[in-house]
Amino acid sequence: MMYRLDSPAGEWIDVSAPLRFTFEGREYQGYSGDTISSALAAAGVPFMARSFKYHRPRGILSFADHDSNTLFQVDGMPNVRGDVTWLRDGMRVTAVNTFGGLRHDKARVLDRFAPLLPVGFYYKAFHSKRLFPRWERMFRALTGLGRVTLGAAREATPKRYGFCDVLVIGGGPSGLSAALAAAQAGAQVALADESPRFTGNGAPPTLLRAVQDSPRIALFPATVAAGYYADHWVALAEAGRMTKMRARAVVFATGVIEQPAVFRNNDLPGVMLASGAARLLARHGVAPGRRPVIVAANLEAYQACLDLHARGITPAAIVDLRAEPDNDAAVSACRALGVNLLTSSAPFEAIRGADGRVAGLTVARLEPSGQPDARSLRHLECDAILMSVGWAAAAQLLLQAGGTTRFSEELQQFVPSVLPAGIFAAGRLNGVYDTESRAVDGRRAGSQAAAHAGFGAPSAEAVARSLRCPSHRFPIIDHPRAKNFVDFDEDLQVKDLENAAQEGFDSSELLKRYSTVGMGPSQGKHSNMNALRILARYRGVGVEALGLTTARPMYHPVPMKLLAGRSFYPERRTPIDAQHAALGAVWMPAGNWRRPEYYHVSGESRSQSIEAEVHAVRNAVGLIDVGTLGKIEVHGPDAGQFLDRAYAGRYSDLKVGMTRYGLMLDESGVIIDDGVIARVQENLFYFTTTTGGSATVFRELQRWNALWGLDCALVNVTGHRAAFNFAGPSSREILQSLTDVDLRDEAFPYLAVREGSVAGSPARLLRVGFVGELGYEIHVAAGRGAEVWQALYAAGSRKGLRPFGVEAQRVLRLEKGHLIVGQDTDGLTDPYEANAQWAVAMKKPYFVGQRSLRILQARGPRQKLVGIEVAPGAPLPKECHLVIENGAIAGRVTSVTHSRALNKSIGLAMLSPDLAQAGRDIRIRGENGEMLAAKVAPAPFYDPKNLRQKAGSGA
Amino acid sequence: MFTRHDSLKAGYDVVIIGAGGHGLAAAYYLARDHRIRNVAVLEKGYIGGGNTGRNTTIIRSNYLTPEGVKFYDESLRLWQDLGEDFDLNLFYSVRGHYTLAHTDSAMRTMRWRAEVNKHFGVRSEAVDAAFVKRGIPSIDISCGGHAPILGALFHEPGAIARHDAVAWGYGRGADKRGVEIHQQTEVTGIRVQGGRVTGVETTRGFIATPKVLCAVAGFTPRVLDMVKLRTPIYVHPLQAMVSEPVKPWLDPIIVSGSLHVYVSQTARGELVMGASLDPYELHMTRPTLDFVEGLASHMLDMFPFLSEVKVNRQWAGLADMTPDFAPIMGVTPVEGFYLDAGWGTWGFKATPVCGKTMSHTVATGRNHPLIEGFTFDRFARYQLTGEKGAASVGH
Amino acid sequence: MKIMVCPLNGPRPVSEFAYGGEVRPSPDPDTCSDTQWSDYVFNRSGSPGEKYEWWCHIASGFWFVVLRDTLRDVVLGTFPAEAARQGLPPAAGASAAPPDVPHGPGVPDGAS
Amino acid sequence: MSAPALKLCKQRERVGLKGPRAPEWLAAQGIVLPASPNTWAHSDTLLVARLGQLEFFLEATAAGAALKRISSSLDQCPSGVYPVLREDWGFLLGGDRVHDVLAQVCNVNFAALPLHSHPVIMTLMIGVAVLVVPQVLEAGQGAAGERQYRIWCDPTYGAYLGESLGAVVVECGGRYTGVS
Repeated sequence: MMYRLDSPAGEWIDVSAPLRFTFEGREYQGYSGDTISSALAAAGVPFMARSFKYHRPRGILSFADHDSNTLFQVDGMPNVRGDVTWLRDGMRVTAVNTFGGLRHDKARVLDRFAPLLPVGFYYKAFHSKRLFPRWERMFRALTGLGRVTLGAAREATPKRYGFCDVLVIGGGPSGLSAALAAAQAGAQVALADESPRFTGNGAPPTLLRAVQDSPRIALFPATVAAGYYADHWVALAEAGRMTKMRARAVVFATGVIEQPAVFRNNDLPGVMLASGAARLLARHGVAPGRRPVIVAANLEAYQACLDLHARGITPAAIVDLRAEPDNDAAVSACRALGVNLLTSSAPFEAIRGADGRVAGLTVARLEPSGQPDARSLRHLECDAILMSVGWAAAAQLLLQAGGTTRFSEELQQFVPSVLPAGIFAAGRLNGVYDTESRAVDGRRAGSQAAAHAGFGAPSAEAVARSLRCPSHRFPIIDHPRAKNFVDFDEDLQVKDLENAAQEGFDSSELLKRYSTVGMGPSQGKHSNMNALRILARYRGVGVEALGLTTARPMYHPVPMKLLAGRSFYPERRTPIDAQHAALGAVWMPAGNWRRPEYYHVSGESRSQSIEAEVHAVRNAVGLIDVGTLGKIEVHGPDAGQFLDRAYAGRYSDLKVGMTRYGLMLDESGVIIDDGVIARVQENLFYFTTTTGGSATVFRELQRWNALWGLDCALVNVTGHRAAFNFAGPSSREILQSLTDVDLRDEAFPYLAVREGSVAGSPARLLRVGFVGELGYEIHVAAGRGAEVWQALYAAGSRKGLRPFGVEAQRVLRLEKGHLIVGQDTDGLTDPYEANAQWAVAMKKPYFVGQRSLRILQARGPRQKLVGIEVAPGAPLPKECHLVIENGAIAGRVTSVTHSRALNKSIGLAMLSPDLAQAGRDIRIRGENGEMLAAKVAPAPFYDPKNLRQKAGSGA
Repeated sequence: MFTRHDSLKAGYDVVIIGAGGHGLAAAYYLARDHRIRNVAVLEKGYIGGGNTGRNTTIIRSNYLTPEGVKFYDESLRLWQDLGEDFDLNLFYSVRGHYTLAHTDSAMRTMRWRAEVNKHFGVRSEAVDAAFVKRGIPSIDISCGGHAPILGALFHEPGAIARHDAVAWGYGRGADKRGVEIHQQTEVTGIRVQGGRVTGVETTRGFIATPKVLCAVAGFTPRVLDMVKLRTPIYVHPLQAMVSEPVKPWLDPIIVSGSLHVYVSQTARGELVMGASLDPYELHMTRPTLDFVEGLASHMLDMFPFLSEVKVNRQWAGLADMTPDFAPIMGVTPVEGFYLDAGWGTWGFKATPVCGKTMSHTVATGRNHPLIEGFTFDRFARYQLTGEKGAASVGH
Repeated sequence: MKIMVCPLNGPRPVSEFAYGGEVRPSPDPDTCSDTQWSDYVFNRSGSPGEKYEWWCHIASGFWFVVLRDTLRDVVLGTFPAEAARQGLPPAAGASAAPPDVPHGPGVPDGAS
Repeated sequence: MSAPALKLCKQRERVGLKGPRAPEWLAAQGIVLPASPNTWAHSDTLLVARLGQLEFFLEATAAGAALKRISSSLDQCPSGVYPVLREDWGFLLGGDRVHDVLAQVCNVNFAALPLHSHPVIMTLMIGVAVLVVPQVLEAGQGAAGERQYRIWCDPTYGAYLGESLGAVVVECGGRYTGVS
């Protein structure tokens, strides 16, 4: 039974600052400086968790960040790691994954069914189609660990980029020495250490202080290096933020992770790793028990024994798997203490006491085979079992960095073999164990890293790897009644892994996937090594022959809030944004722009407002912000030729002062964009692209310009120019009052472009007909946009002007039968299918898509874009409703609306060519499957001769 | 579950390259339905170690083109009975599938897909935001104000399954019927004489065979080089990540094109999350930080309460991409060389129907009717199958 | 994040760049066959290797050519965009159009 | 020691030009050109930033005729010199925690820039293309030796960049003096 020693209670805690908290509803007291687990241990709480699968009672195993048996639900937060989470006053802590509480967890019966639930049992049962759903509901209720609190608010934490010359990961003797050596060489160093408090993990205090005092070393305490990414980029997960550290060189001093011995009931509360017990003792003054037994296979076990004795705890026995303990002073010191030392002995079974905690250990003699002699059992009374049988390299990050490892039989540990440029390893990870050597090895790695980063000369100081073997080659004891756990996250026993191998899952990757060993929250930190040993024994090969499974981020799981940081969403606003808002704009997203869908007028419904906007354009004047269109200038003698190649039409022969529609294709002949191209001067063209296409189209044009080497230059003024379409019968008259440009038809005909001033600002005017009325696109510098808009609005509002939005524009253009690229075309539509061949000049020497169009002409259209009229009285179909012919899909409606001006429902449809003749009756499958009658009709529907947009001065 | 074969035979009636779901499914149906059992499946790594073991296990048939919808619908039909066929629980779990629309053009595409789906009897509906909120009460319908959800394509039969188990089931079934599965056996060359396949070179020696099926997602171009064939296939990595187990709270499968997220919760309680392809060609499965950053951020837009939920692991697979987002399947200009490729990011759901159709194609030497839209020669004919057509240009 | 050394802007994370695909010689559209043209339009050399690629530094709109090993994601060199027109030395694994394809000038008649 | 501060300075006059003959033409106007791409120079009352080889960005740093002269003569500039409309929003970011702010919004290591070479940085800042010119204040310009950053972006991203940067600045204990 664990308990708190009298003061000095431990170097981390402050007994003058008690903290109250509850666990499973009961109140406890800990101290400032306690973690959740240490406080519970000090309070003598028998067990803290239920296991994932069998719901067996569990306590502290490793007291490190990777102990999956001490995950808690804390104040609504799931899977909080009790080992490393500071205790706070008033904390409400419960166990995860219990039903009816930790002690009376209803699911604990599963432990008794364990024999019926072998590895992969769920693959072999409950899969009748009929029964599975019911079984699955039950299963989903049982699984998972902590509970998320639905509706909890998002926590936005900062994220930042960091830079250093040398990043050192690990704050033990080797890491500190590496950091100091690199700093002394002149490098800027970052040192990350994951333990909750930065104490040097056994390094001499002088070294620790030197590091803390060094101006060149930035310390990242309580920081997990979560993942290594290309070019020495490491994600550092700190308490409240993530730093994305870019280094020139990285030193991995990540050390080793203690491994459990595998024997029956090795998961009972009270059975734990000796290193964990040592941390509890030193930091928090918590004793593992009054009469612990130490299961030993290395020298550390004997040091642990001495440390315990120094705090007044004398172990009942040391059970050493080896025939001969190390020839070391620590061993003789333990002997001198009279501690019962059993060699060639193995823990056979931990005995559960009445209170569920460990009450004893049966010990068996080990036969030369390395397996226990079940006839030679002896019983030891104890209240704790501390395991000190070996270590596994914390090589995950090193492997992520592209390093390779080999298995050292001498050390029974994977050690680095080949390291990529700029990657260095030091300390126990590198197979160097005793404290002085670790410091030396750290200095070596630090100076080499600094040299790689361009500071100083690399040290040649070499240090031999450990001579003694710190890890046992097979600390795994078979037991007829099993319950000898290899993976504590997943409740996997020795036989589970053997069965999996037997079924053919006999490579390390397949074994992992089938048995799920190493897939739990602790990522196999306690289980992969022993699993490999078991598989190697089964296959009769060495561990080296099997190799490790791929190591992937995260090293420890990282909260999504740290990875997400604040989300930044670039949003573009035209210079008229404020005016739109003031006019009651209802916004819709358009790429990363926001555009007025329509302007809400009180007392009007959405459709009434849209109709009124349309009506204003048709009968008076309307004003729309088209500033989101891509706006590009191409300057230079070859500008015309450039556009001839980039667009399907011909522009080199365009008269100065005139515009022409532009259709852009890709090399396969598919329509990707369109716009209006104006020749402003002999050597200056100004043109627009679609809103969605502007960025990509401009980038592609830049590439073509670089590739073709023509004498011209591109300028993207999309954001630097405001643009409006001022359209309607009275647009000319109103605009004339604001501009010095002569708007008379003879001076400024349809499709012409002029430059002049509008409302006192220099402007480009394009007389275009997208909405099918007399109208002018007015392009001015962004900074002047607002005032010009205001002037037009003021002048117009006396004459019935309405600002109009995207929806009204869609109606207007549809009445004119104009297509929208991406709505009326799809990812495969060519100009012939879109009825846009009139915009293609095949006779040009070359344009993008031309060669494919020749092939497509021969292939013939697979579909045709046509106008349609819905039969009078029929309900309005929706866009993308299908056209059905003889029970088969024969096309789809791409655009549809009810036109008040025409008093009928019109639209565009992509039809199979055989249906695409004017007057052809078609049937559209409507919202509820009913068939709606419609017919193919010639577009434009409204003002077919385009007289209105061409209207002369008299009009 | 699988037999270890110490040696290769001198020849086989059919050699299948790739012991992933597709290759093993083809072997299974060749042996079961076509009685062709002298078959070797060659795998350079281990069974199901490629995209079969790396995907996010989403199964659906809500495609856009008639070819696609019919094909995947047949696949779904096969999925239903797979567990019983195999006597193996695949955790085939029908959860319902939402493809969220955040723009009106996306909404239009959802309706298009829904209409085509319904035409072929596939249960899909274009639904509004209120429906989405009812189906996923915990979702932030405004997505943090960044990309409000306007509606969705709801696909009731959308399901997930235990991905590895699918390969194991097909593998065991094929193994039982005499098919030889050889792991750690890499194909290094393919012998072609007079335009027809005569055998394959492997790291364990030459094997004579008149028929080779290539089912090696992510490695297709390398195998095609061995028979000197060119296709549009290009390879980008696709990444995914998984959270720690939490008590199941998310029932349906959620996909958002605008936020580049797809997510479902496994029977173990893990959230399995994916995003869009990596932006450039690469033939290694290294993870990137940008990926987890972006995905986590978009996850929190939809589900802000996941702030404290931890990401446990990230990984990547290699995806064969095609210009029209449809696969390339069936016979090729090289007689006896059959292709099952171009699976991009959607190959898992097609595993059973690919096994069915490719086994038929290999056995008869003629393309199965269901794959006519996916033929090798469609690009030369400019007859693409526009699954990409669903990806309208934004406005 | 991968670092790319931009000839104009120096070393920047790859996220500052847009990938423009492989630099591929176009056959002469006027003399090549339909088959040759469709091969150029659709087919790719999808196998890993050292390839010339288009990359654009987004913030400066600067296009350039990168020789990259697509198996290991290692940049082997960068070149000015003009090199794509003037011709690049052959690279292992780069897209080669099938034999006997007449190659186009890549520039319009009359342009330098 | 001063808290970080973000100031919007929209109103300053600026012009841009590019083209094969832009350098010689500018020189002919008596403008001192930055020698190499992506560097800046001071000329009269002008900040002259060279963007790549053949493009220039000029901003009036103080009242003066210089910029007016350039922009007016740009109207009838010869072939090979092309005007570039620059309606950018400009920001001024300074204060001693300025690098804490920048580290949260941009991947460029500004603290390590060699200022003596007058670098001009084109990069992405929280997703927006920006032009950045770092400067050191001389004595009399406030805290001598303190770094300041001029940041320009497309005007349609101005509001977003200002608000987002401003939020970070405020979190770092500074203030954002918005639209001036």
